[in-house]
Amino acid sequence: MRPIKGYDKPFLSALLREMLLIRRFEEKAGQMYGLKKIGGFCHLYNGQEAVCSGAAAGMQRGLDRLLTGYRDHGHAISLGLDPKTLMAELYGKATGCSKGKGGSMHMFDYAKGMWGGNGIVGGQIPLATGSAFAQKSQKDGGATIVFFGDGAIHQGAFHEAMNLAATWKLPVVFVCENNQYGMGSAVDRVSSVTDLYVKGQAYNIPSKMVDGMDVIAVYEEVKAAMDTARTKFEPSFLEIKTYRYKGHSMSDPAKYRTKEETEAFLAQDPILLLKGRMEEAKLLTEDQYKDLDRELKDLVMGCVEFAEASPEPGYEEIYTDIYV
Amino acid sequence: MRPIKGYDKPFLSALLREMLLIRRFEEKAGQMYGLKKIGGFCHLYNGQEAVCSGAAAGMQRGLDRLLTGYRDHGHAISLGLDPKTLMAELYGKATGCSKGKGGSMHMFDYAKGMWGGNGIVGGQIPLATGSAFAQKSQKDGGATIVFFGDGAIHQGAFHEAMNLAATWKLPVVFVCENNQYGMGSAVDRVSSVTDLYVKGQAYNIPSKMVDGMDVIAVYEEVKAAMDTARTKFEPSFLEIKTYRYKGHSMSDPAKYRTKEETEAFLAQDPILLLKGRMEEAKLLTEDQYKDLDRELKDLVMGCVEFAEASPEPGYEEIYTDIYV
Amino acid sequence: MAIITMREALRQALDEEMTRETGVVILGEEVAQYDGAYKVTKGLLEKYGPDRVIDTPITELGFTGLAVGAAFAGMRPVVEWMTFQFGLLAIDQLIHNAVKYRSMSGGQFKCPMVVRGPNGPAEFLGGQHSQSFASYFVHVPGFKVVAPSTPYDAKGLLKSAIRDDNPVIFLESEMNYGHKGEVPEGEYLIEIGKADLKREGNDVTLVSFSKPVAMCLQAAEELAKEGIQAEVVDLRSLVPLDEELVYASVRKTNRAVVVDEAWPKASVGSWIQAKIMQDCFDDLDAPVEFVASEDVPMPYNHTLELEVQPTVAKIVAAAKRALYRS
Amino acid sequence: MAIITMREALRQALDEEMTRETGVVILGEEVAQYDGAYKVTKGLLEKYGPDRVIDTPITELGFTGLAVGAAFAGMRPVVEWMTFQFGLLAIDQLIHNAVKYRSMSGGQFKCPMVVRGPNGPAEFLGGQHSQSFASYFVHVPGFKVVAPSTPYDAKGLLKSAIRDDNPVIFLESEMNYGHKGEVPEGEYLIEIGKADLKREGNDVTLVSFSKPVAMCLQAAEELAKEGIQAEVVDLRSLVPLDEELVYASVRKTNRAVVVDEAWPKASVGSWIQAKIMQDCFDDLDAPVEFVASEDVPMPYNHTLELEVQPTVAKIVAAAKRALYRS
Ligand SMILES: Cc1ncc(C[n+]2csc(CCOP(=O)(O)OP(=O)(O)O)c2C)c(N)n1
Ligand SMILES: Cc1ncc(C[n+]2csc(CCOP(=O)(O)OP(=O)(O)O)c2C)c(N)n1
Ligand SMILES: [Mg+2]
Ligand SMILES: [Mg+2]
Repeated sequence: MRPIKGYDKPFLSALLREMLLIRRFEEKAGQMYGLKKIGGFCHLYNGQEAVCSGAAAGMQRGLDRLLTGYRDHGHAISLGLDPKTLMAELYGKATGCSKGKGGSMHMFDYAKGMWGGNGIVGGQIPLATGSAFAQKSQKDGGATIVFFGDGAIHQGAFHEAMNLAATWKLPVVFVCENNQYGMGSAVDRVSSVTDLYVKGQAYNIPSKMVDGMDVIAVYEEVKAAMDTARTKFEPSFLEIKTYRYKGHSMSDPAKYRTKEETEAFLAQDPILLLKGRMEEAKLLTEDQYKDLDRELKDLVMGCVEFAEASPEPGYEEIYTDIYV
Repeated sequence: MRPIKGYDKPFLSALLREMLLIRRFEEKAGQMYGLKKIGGFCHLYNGQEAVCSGAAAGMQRGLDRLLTGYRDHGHAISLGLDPKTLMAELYGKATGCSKGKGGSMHMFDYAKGMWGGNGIVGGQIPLATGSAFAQKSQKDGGATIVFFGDGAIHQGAFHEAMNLAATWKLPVVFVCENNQYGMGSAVDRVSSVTDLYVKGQAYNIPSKMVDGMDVIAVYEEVKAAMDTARTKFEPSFLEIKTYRYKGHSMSDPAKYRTKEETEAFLAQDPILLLKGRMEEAKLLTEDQYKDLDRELKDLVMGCVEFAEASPEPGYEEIYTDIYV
Repeated sequence: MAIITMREALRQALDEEMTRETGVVILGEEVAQYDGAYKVTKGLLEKYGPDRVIDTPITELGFTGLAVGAAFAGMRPVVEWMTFQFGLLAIDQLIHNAVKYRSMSGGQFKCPMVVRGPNGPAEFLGGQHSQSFASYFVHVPGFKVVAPSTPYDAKGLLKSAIRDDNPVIFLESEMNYGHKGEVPEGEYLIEIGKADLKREGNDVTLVSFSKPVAMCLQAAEELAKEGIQAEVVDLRSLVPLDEELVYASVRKTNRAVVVDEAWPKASVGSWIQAKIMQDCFDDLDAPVEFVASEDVPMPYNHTLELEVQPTVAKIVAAAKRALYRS
Repeated sequence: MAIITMREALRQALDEEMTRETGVVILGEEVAQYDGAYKVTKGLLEKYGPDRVIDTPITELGFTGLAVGAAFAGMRPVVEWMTFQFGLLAIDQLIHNAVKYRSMSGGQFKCPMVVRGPNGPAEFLGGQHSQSFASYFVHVPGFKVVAPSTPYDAKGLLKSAIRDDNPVIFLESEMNYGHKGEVPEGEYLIEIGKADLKREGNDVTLVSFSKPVAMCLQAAEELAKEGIQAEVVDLRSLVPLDEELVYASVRKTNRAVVVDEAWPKASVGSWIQAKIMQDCFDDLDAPVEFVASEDVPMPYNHTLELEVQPTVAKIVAAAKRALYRS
């Protein structure tokens, strides 16, 4: 684990707060799904919070952009979207961040650099490369980061995009969130290599494996990679090892994993790890943590209230937002 | 260059004869194209003969299968298709190996293991992997070899197929015929790596670079790889370095290359190299070579006569060969 | 007769055909250990083992192309696409290989394979997961295309599809997997290319396939209350199309409504609408009506998503227009 | 007015728009150093440099998706597919991203891009290179789809397409690149969505787009010799469709033939055929005829390949059928 001592309290507290907010938000989303307030596919992020929070901390707000797959609630929160608008989106309400037209898999805030949310495994990878292409062409000084799963890495889209990014030197950082399963498929059942970062070598793209339970490690590696992208127009590839506590989506009981395996990961929970280290460094007390947790639970409850009170989009919305 | 001394005269003579036949066939095809007897895309193989001839010699006839792209005349000859039926195919005649329905890019002989000819760059790679899948499943003892160009290696199809072949241990040999250009694009303009065989590492597939001007090297490496595939169900990847003397297709003047570059390759012509070594080893005389060349020129002329005398397919053929 | 779900009917068809011929293998994402995303392949891994029920990586182009190659070699692969939306990544392999090698080789190849999975909108899934791509396969010669609406039809047609020596596109519907219907105990086949009269009537013909057939039947009930007797033709197969049965019905009723849950433009529905009007022109007392989805990407919001699709009310209204009763 | 080729008209449009706005970039296989496989982009690399005229690897999915992302970021990429057949590898990026992000985000994204290249059969190319995929893009809401038949239309429409804030599919024809026609010197735009009357007549309406428009004009000449005055409507745009102009013509002639070089089933042509018959039912004196390619994969043999496609003779015969004169 990376040392935290170089970081000040506001920085660490913000990371902790954000990760815990994501956790509580996802728990509430799951609960509301159970109550049938939310339908469809709903992919929760519990366990992976250090990845999006660490990464977002390493981005330059207003300059950089982020794309990910359908498991996108965490990334949206990390980029500063109001969780109220996310819950409203899950409810399909007009006040949702995508006006109730996107849903769980499609959380967008163009202005904040949140480019979604994509339901096609690997589909966001060429898009992100194009975003980076534009950043280089328009000389806007930004870079793009794109997340995808261990299951997505075999898609042609990943390979074609890696070659384009490397050949054209585009400011893009490819991040494989290796949570070890694509639905029910463990990595080694669908891949001939288990260290996925080796894929970068085939493109001469600098590649690393990163501990995704350590938010500091994620922050440092993503920040370095994004800086390199922004300043030198060099892409990077990071394999971030993580774990999802819940099933693939709300309908998956995740019977393909052992209890022991899940418990081993719960023991290195990214939120508790940071909490423990902050306590050790006297930057946090148990009481402060409890207060924080209470505050966030309230906040999330407020999201539900907001979503429930919000209006549905009108029928006329069927025909809007198609052609410019 | 690999030593030829372990090989007997019939073996070497057959290789020489086949390579020269391909050369003369392609020259004649080019000539007939110039006379507008043949139309459409016509991709000649001049310069690359050692690849298909060496490879086919390393295959087990009747057991193994071969797939390639649109530059497929050489492969068809190497697999023993009657060149008459190839010329007739170029003419679109009913006596063509594909009944005049396939044309230059689609030379087939299912029974001989010649699975074409594919006009979609990279399209044959998943098919070949499926052929190998069936060979393993049906326990027929055979393996499949698939050829594609340096331009095709970036296609998702290649990457997805490599992962499947390695993960499922399929008896397939992937061969990149690196003739250094995909149409007008030199490898380094479209690829972030110039040694293409490194791509195999990303799949844990044994990979090698092979000199494609040396028919013996090609033979030995392909034979070894096919044997491994057949006996151990292990795929391999070979990058075979070669060169095409002509333009990409008949309409390409190939202005993107220097005369010097082309001449350097002409100086290591695969046919002349083998001829020289056979002469050195006293297995061939200049006169014998001239006789052979005359015989093959006649043979190729005979192909033209056959094609010209052959009937066109009847109109009723429009509606056949679609559904079983 | 047993009453079983569509899901179970499909499973039985797979099971029986796998027993019948060892060349039948199932390939797809999560079809084996997970029993299929929609549990259609439940228990088959256990019964037939990992060489015949095979979990693939998420590489639609790669494993679909692989299945085409295996079919060329004489196997009978059944590919499950988790949905037909993901199949867009793979259609090159079907359009350029599966249905072309036979003709391009002058008849040397055949491609006995089935590609199946859910097609069309389900619920709360948004724009990328709620599309029907039937027209993409109907458009290209060489495919057979099947789209059953009941467990009985699904079982008999899937068995025929697996035995067919051509590539068969088998369109299911996520919303229908739980629907129940009667299925006989013994083995039976349904010929691909035969439509089925799901309800008789003299006043107007409702023509549809897959999920909306049930809506047509409901619409017919509604219409009956107003004294209008609607005939419901379930196409079951789109290629080959049972023109005979459709035209016979239209010649009897002189009015028709085509219902297709896809977008309207260049759709299967619009093609059938055109065919009826061209071939039964003199028999028609009114233009053939067409009920499709609205010509828009599917919104996530459930109220809007239902309104975008064909509804019983829309079908009833269209039938009345065809009868000049609106 | 200058007489120039279709190829040159397209080049001029690209050139002018690249000068007008720096966000316009061209991406595709061999578009730069090689001047384009069909030389449409000739000289543009020299003029605009390698940052704006860009040779891509042969990865249609990758570079098309990249262009979509760049368009989202405010650029105006023009993607050249060497042919639309190869585009099958890339349509996932267009269908799931280019035309979905706007609606899925509630209007936050726009995708100002053009995808252009040859579509439909050329000569001697066999089954994999002789297909028209117009219907695939017409089917999906969110695209505009353009298919000009003359240099004049091509130039004005391509300029409009590049300035359009929506993804525009621009269908060319390999056989037409050398066709010549008048093009004015000064700048002009043609509105996407406006059809053009290419010939006036009172007896029957021939409706088509792209390459077959020329055949319709020839057919009209043939028909004129027999005293039949055919009106030729060149749709130019398929989405939006100029219903007004088509219907006005049909209401005048009361008879129509639709010509589409694609396969017939679930095609653009069959959709237009259905629309005319539904919306002009009472004006029609005969069913709308449809001339498409035969419903078969394209054979390589040239005699057969010509016979598979629409021909002047087939159009003439269809027109006569529509006039009950056959
Ligand atoms: C192209 C495509 N194929 C299949 C699916 C169905 N699907 C959705 S998520 C998923 C698993 C992806 O796993 P991974 O990439 O590891 O991401 P994770 O869910 O673990 O975050 C699959 C198969 C899809 N959405 N898109
Ligand atoms: C998917 C696809 N994209 C583009 C083309 C057009 N095309 C035909 S050959 C070719 C170049 C291929 O080069 P390479 O793979 O190196 O093979 P070579 O021609 O050198 O044998 C291109 C771009 C095609 N046929 N298919
Ligand atoms: Mg995963
Ligand atoms: Mg090459």
